Formats: sequence, structure tokens, C-alpha cells
Amino acid sequence: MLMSTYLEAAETAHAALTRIDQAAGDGDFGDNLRGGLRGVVAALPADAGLTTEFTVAGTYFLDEVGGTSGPLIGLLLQNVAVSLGRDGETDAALVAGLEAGTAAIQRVGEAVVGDRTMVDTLAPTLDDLRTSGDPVDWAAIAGRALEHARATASLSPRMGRASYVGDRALGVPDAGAMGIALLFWALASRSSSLAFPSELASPSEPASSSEPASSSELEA
Amino acid sequence: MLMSTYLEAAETAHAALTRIDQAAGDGDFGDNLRGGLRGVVAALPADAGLTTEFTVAGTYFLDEVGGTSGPLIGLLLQNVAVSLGRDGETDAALVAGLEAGTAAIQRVGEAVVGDRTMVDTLAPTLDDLRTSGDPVDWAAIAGRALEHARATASLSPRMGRASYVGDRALGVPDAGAMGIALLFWALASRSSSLAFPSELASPSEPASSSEPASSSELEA
Amino acid sequence: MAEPFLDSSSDYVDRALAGFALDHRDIVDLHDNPAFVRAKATAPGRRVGLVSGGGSGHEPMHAGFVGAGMLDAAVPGKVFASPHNRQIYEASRAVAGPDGVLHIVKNYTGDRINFGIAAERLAHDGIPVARVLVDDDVATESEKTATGRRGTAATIVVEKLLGAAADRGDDLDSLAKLGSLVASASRSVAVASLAHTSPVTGELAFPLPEGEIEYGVGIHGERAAQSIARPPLPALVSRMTTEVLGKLPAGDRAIVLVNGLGGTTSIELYNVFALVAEALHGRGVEVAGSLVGTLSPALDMKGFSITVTIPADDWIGLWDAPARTAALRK
Amino acid sequence: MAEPFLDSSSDYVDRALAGFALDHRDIVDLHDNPAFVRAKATAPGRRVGLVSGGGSGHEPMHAGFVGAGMLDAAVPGKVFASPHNRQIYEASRAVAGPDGVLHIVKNYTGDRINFGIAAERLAHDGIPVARVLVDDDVATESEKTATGRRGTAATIVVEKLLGAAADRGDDLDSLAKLGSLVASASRSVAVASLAHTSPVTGELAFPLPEGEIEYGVGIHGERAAQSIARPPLPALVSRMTTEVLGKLPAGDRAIVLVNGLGGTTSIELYNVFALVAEALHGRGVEVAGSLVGTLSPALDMKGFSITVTIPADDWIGLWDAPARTAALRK
Ligand SMILES: Nc1ncnc2c1ncn2[C@@H]1O[C@H](COP(=O)(O)OP(=O)(O)O)[C@@H](O)[C@H]1O
Ligand SMILES: Nc1ncnc2c1ncn2[C@@H]1O[C@H](COP(=O)(O)OP(=O)(O)O)[C@@H](O)[C@H]1O
Ligand SMILES: [Mg+2]
Ligand SMILES: [Mg+2]
Ligand SMILES: [Mg+2]
Ligand SMILES: [Mg+2]
Repeated sequence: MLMSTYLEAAETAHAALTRIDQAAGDGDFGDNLRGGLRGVVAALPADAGLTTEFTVAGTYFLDEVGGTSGPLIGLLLQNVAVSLGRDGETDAALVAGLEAGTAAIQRVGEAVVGDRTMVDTLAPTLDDLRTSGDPVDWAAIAGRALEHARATASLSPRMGRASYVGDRALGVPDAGAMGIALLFWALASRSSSLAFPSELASPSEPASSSEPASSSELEA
Repeated sequence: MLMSTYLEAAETAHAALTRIDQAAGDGDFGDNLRGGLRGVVAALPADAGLTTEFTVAGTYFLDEVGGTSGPLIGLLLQNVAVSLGRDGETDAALVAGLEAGTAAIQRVGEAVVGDRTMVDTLAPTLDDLRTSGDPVDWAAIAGRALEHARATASLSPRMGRASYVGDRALGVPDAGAMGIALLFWALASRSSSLAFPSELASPSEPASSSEPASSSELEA
Repeated sequence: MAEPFLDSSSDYVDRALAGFALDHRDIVDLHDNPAFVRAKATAPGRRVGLVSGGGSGHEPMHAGFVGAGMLDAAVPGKVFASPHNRQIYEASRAVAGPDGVLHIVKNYTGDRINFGIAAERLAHDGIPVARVLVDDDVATESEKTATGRRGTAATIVVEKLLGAAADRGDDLDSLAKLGSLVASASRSVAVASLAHTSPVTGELAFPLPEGEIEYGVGIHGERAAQSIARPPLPALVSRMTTEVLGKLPAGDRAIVLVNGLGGTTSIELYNVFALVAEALHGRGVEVAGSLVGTLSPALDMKGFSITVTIPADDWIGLWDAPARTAALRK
Repeated sequence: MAEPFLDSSSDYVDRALAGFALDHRDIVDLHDNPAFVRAKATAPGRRVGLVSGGGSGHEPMHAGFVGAGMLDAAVPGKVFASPHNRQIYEASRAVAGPDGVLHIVKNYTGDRINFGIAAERLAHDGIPVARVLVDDDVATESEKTATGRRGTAATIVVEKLLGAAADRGDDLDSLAKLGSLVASASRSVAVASLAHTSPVTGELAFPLPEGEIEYGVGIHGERAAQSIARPPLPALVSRMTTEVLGKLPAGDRAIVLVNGLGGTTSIELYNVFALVAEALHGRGVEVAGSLVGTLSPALDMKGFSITVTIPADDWIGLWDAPARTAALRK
């Protein structure tokens, strides 16, 4: 199942994602993503189809996952679910859902390309997808997504918590951008066996962030 | 006029009364009594009879004079005015008015004999008056009143501001008690020429208390 | 420390009154010289005018409780000082009903004397007058002095219940009797973790060591008889509730006031209230009426008081009866 | 410093909500998991549910303004933290009218995002939703960042006027348009003389030298851009009033809010209000509506804010229209 694969990726990358979010944020992104996916996989029936997977995952991330990223990823997943449910489980519907989800993330989060957020993975990867033909070459797309995510290391943050550290974030990629690259990695892993991004595969596990994962802690 | 005589006494005694109230209180009694009587005398018409004198004085002390003593003395004066107005300007009416006024002061202030207040002049002097016959020998009464007032020097205070200093008040008489003795001195001065109490006749004038005389400053 | 936002060259109590009267001009009129606050409207059936007052620094008490269903007039003194008898006298004359005036007085020497003098003057004018003395503070119960328990936040319960009783046309004697029953059925206790800031000096009124609280403070910024090591909030509230209940008749319902002493947040006060409700429930007492907020502070002191009234059968009806004042609407 | 009266081992925001709901059980219901406060009654003609929310520590905002005539629901986050989108989403679903839901949102990143996510979810469910953004704080106007002016106490004016407009049956578009007009006609500025006490550390959030005040603070305990030598109160209020008026359209009437930031006394707030009224009067502007009190504090910070709204012709009618909430009755 897609979400199990995504969870495996999040488990493997947990330490690295935590470290990356620590460098420019509060260090809870790894917890938020892994915690969310653990919850999703636990909630999913064994025989769930792709639409069900996205539906359950969308609601779970929207309802239960903390941080700025949790519900934003939830919006992405929910929009994919709507598209698959309406148009069938095709690559075109998947891409249309990712488009709608990215639009929702941008409406809500008001980030544009270059702000150093997950949008810096999503928007250019969608451009790639638009020229990639049908069926999609998911392995190639996953590779491109990872490159886009890595490129955020040269952006200075303007949105969210990372904006407080300014240029001190340079040299490390954005946590949310990398987390979204892992979603494309999981989508590609359905059809081909892909190497795991080496910088995210860290052997030793750091301590989790102590912040509760379910509360939104942006100043309000 | 009675009130002019009382004012002269208060002017002469101002320094001593201030010092006495400083020893066991906040030092404003001299100001309160003198300020009140100045106001009364300024308000009185030249040809005012005794009833009018007490009426105007009562209202003025009740309305305008500060400290605990101001309105209590106002009650005394008002009750005398009522009695004179009802029964005529006789000694009997005067005594009845002083009785009613003392009762009002005790209802309101809840002080009993021995608490070291103006009641320690009023109550025993009323006993003297009851056995003094009609017409009253005001010179004798004024002498007795002064003795009663002086005797408060051996009482430790239990009411009002003075209660805060406890036994440290011993040796000095109560300011209010002395101020009431001066009222009897003024009453006696109508018919005989009386020596002024020596301890209240101080040549040099101390600085006035800086507290505003018209605000009531008891904790509430 | 932070000085208060007050212009010490001005009469800031008078200016505050003017601001209050402008803000609530639909409910009150301000009388000048002498200063008192008077209700614009009162129930047509009311036969007795209700007057309360006391030192300033305890807002909204009392001017905030002037209006239909509660007080007809309130007389404010200077900060922590009794009002002058002339304010009380003239306010009482202005609002006296056909059956006279009832004075609701907190038990403090200055207030007793000044309300007492005003009462003598009213009697002299032929206006019937009676007094209800509120003395709810259990912390001052065992004191050696003859002054008795201080009057604090229970005054608000007395004002509300008597307001409703006055609206139904009760006469002066009945109101005085009811008031003294309500006062007897009401007890309070207060704690503080930081003194108020003196408006005169801009300094804290007293120091308090880290980790300690004053147990049993009053509302004039005076220290309590005891400083205690600060217990966790649930233990503190349980101790306070137990102490207050111990001085009250038994009952299965309560009117509860949780009063902030000034610099206490709403989150703190509602935590206290939730814990009081729990503690009462654990003893079989249910909250039948409540009021939570900064009701009778000591300027900006950090702390709170708990007041419990054990109501007689018909008092809940009086508590819930309509009121339209600046600080309390029903 | 004095630690807050909070039990740090408990969820004190939740316990405060429970206490609030018990105290005001005649006006609100508390929804649990996710937490939101809902009005027990709403006008029959209301076609749009009004929902607001934000971090806790600003009480009575927003739960205190839930009730007939104002908000249908309020969603509280933890202290100074945005509510979770699920709270907003479920509160909105619960109170949506036939014409949907209007979100009244203070301009803070967290609130914008979480209300935005909830709005996406509501749209996904087919529930019409619109948003009014309140951004009244002039102190943040010239900042370089793209975040714009912060939203502060003017939110209460927006909530009151929109509540009354919703009661007369306005549809979603009209309400959204009116809300943005009210927000544009409202500006605020705040000063502080002492930081709030952190509920986590028990310490003051920032130091402030003797004799200085923060000019232009927000309501999350953050420092202002400027510290200034403390002017006498009349000069300070005049400066603040001038600055606020300078950002507003001309008019001869004003709705004025004087808001305590927490540890500010009623005497101080009413002095400020009297001085604002004087300053406005001096410029030919009369106070046509007002609200004075601790309305939108930053926990126990010592300070105050001044909000002025220049009303269009029919807004005074909306301001005076009936409301029955915990913190505001008309
Ligand atoms: N406005 C935004 N729009 C899109 N993505 C954002 C925005 N703000 C932050 N993010 C993403 O969220 C990630 C951080 O997520 P997370 O750690 O869960 O949130 P928080 O910063 O609240 O702790 C960032 O790395 C970034 O990719
Ligand atoms: N309860 C009381 N009953 C009668 N007289 C009192 C009472 N309390 C104080 N006094 C009198 O008032 C006098 C002090 O008056 P004054 O200085 O004007 O008042 P204050 O103490 O308020 O400054 C005392 O010397 C005493 O005689
Ligand atoms: Mg983070
Ligand atoms: Mg976080
Ligand atoms: Mg004195
Ligand atoms: Mg004095």
C-alpha cells in the first residue's frame, strides 16, 4: 500500500528530517510526518484502494497532525482523494488532485515558489508532471522532486517559523520540501524499486522533539 | 457668639491639638477643628441666635469637615440644634441636645467610656450636668470637662486611628477629648471669664498637617 | 516595578468616575459634589432605595453594580478610603423610596462610621434607614480586636439578592432582615502572590518571598496574618473551600464567587472556579449560581478570593432575577 | 516575580474552558474534542454562522463574545497559539447557517493558515465560507515584512457589528463586505509598562527599564518596536489617539474601545477613556459607542490599547443592537 511505503520512508528519514527542521525550525517535522503516517496506516483497512488511502490519510492529517505541515499535507492528500474518487484511479486524476491540493496549500499558506516551503517541491514537480505524458514516469518524477527539494538549501526562508532564523537556514534543505519528495518516492516505489535518498537515510535515531504533535503552535 | 468663642479657643489651641493628635494619630485634628469653626463663623449671620449657631455649625461639620472627628462633632452640634429648636434656648434643652448628640456619636462610632475618645469627655460631663441643677453652673462644668479630657492621658486607645499605636499614646490626652473640653469652655465663657487651659495655650504655631481636611481617610 | 498609568497631578478617582459614567451613560448618572453614581432606571415596585459604597480601587464594586435590579446608588471614596458621610447622605436622599433607604456596608471602621453618620442625618430628616453589615472574610474571624470579620466580595451577593427582593416590593425591615441572613450565609477567603502597586509611590505595597503566598489577605493591600509556602493550585483551592464551608451552615447548593484581586488572569480565575466546583461537588454541594471575574479587587494585586453563599430556598430565584448594571446583567 | 495560579501539570486552558462553560451555562455550550464554545441561542433570522477564535490568554476574547447577537462559536487555541483547524472546521460545521459560515480572523500567520485550512475543508463539504481579516494595529503598519498589520482589539467591534447584521438576516457576501469595511475603519495602538508573566517559566516575558514603556506592543507578550521614556498619561493618550486617528477616514463620531492588557486597573482604564474622549472632542469627534475593560489582554501584561472605529451611518444602530454574551450585553 502507498501509505505503508510512505510510512517506511518517514521512519527511515525521521532522524534526518528532525535534524533538518531543527536547523531552521523547531525540530518537530519528523515527528509530525511519521506520527501522521503511523496513524493513517493503523486506521487503514488491509484491502484499501488508492482512493480510500488518500481519503483516510487526508482526514487524518487534517484532523490529528500538528505543526504547520500536518494539515497542509492533509489538504494535499484530501484533494487527491477527491480527484481519484471523481475521475477514477488514473495517473491523470492523481496529477489533477496534486494540482488542486497544491493550489489549496498556496491559497491557505500564501507561499509562492522561492519562499522555501513544501511548495518548492510541489510546484516545479507539477510542471514536470505536466510535460511527462501519460502514463507518468514516476521514477523520473520522484528523482526530479528530490532535486527540487534539495534546491531549497540555497533559499532563505520567508514563510513560517523558519523565517525567524533568516539566512542561517542556508545550506540545509527545507524539511517540508524533503517530506513531500518522500511522497513522490513512495508513489514511484509502487512500480519500480528506487534507491532511498542517501542524505535522509540515517542509521542512528535522535530523540524526538518533546513538543506535543497534536497542537498547533503557531503564534495566534 | 458662641461659635466665635469656640473658634478663638481652637485658634489658640491649634498647635497643641496638632501635637497631641500627632502623638497618637495623624496630626490633623487641630486643622479639622479650626478649619471647621472658621467655616462656621464665616457662614453665620452677625445676629444669629444660639439655635441658628448650632444648626449652621452642625451642617457645616457634617458636610465639610474631615477626619473622624469632624462629622462626629457635627452630629453633636446638630442634635443640640434640634433640641434648642424644639424646646427653646434653655439650659435644659442644651443638656438634652448634648445627651442626644452623645448618644448619636456612640451609636455611630461605637465607642464606650474608657476607649480614649471624645466620648470620655462627653459622657462623664453629662453625668456632671445631670446633677448640676438648673440653671447650670457652666464654669464648674467646663472645669470638670477639662479634667475628664485630661484623664484620657492614662487610657490606652481602642478606637480609631490611635488604636494602631497602642500604649505609646499613654501620657498624652486624646485630641478629640480635649477639643470637646474647649466646647464646654466656650459655653462657660458666655457668662464668666475663664482661664484658658494652660497646656493648650501654646505660643508658637507648628506647620499644619498636609492632609486635605475635607476627605475622610479611614480605611474602607 | 511599573508605576500605574495615572496622572498623579490629577484627581484620578474623579476622572475615572467621569469615564465610567460616559461609558455607561445608558445605565447611570454621575452626581457631582458630592460624588455619587445613581441608577438611571429602577423597578417601579421598589419601595426602598439601595445604597452601597466604600473605598475606590475595588472596581467594579460598587459603581459597576448600580442599575436596575441592584443598587440605586453607589458612593466611592478615594483609593482604599471611606466615602465622606455627605456623599452617602445625599446619595441616600436622592434615591430614598417611600419606605426609605437601606445601606449595604462592608465591615470597616471608616465605612461603619461614615454610613452611620449619614444614617443619623437621614433619621434627622425623617427618612427611614436601615443597615446591612457584610462581614464575610473568615481570615479575620479569630482576631483579638473587636472589629470583627472584614467585609469583602460577599457584598456583591448581598447587593444582587437584595436588589431582586427590593424589586418585588419588600419593605425596609424585610430587606434588612434578608440582608443579614445573606451576610450570615456567606463567607470568603483570599490569597495573594504579589502585592498591589501603590498609586502614590509606584512601588509594591509589601514584599513577598519567592514561592510564598499570603493566605487571608484583605482588599486594601494589607498583608495577611499568614504567609505560607505555595501549594499546588488544586490543594490550595481545596484548603480554601474547606475553610469557607466550615464556617457556613450545611446545604446542598451554593452561590459561588471567584474574584480576581486585580492582576489575575481569566484563565487563572476559571481554573480556580472549576476546582471550587469540583471540591464542592465532592461534598455533595452543587453550584446553583456563580460569578467569576475581577469583581472586588485590591487595585492590581495578584490573587483571588473564593466566596460561598449557602442559599435559602428562594434565593436562587433572586440571584437569577433580572439586573442591568455595568458589571452584571441577568 | 509571582508565578501564575495555574497547575502546570494540568491542561489549564481546557480547565478554564470548563469553568467558563459552567459559569455561563445559560449562554454557551462547551464542545469537547475538539474544543469549541458554542452559543445556546441565536436569532431566528440569522442565515450565516459567525465563528472566531485564536490563541488563549486574551480572555474574554473570543469565548466571552459568544452568544445571541454576536458569535455563534469561538475556537480557543493554547496560550498565544492558533487553534487547530479541526476545532475551527467542526465549530463551523456545527453553527453553519443556510448561507454558510463567516470566519472572523485576526491577522496572524497561524490563525490565517488554520482558518484557511478549515475553510478549504468546509468548501470541500459544500458549505459556503467567507473570511473577514482584522488588522487594526498601527504599530505594525510600516514593517518590512509582508505579514501586514496585526489583528487586535478591533476584532470585538467587528464581532459586535457583524453579529447585529447577521441577526437582521444579511447574507454571507454582505457580511463579508461589511466586515472588511469595519476592519478598514478601525485602528488600534497599545502600550505596556510591564511584560506578562509566562505561564511556563513564571518569569516576566521581557525586561523593561524603570521609567520606560513599550510603545506599540501586540497581544502575545512580544516587545514593541520602540521603548520610549514614559510621558505623563494625558500626553501619552493624546499621542496614541492622534496616531490612531491619523490612519482613519475623517468622521465626527467614533466607537472607542479602551482595552486593558491584563494587570491594568479599572481606575487606570477609565482615566484613559476619559482622556481619549477629551482628545476626540478636541478634534470634533464624539464618542457614539464605547467599551472599556480588560477585553483582549495579553495574559497579565500591564498596559492598555486604544481602538477607534469611525462608523458609517447605520453602524451605531448595529453597535447598540441587543447582544447577550458573557462579556458584553446590550
Ligand atoms: N506558509 C506555508 N506554506 C506552505 N508550507 C509551509 C508554510 N509554512 C511552513 N511550511 C512548511 O512546513 C514545514 C514545517 O512544518 P512543521 O515543522 O510541521 O511546522 P512548524 O513550523 O509549525 O513546526 C516547513 O519546512 C515548510 O515546508
Ligand atoms: N469611634 C469613635 N467614636 C468617637 N470618637 C472617636 C472615634 N474614633 C476617633 N474618635 C475621636 O476622633 C479624634 C481624632 O479625630 P481626627 O484627627 O479628626 O480623625 P482621624 O483619626 O480620622 O484623623 C480622636 O482623638 C477621638 O477623640
Ligand atoms: Mg517544525
Ligand atoms: Mg512545531
Ligand atoms: Mg487625626
Ligand atoms: Mg486624619
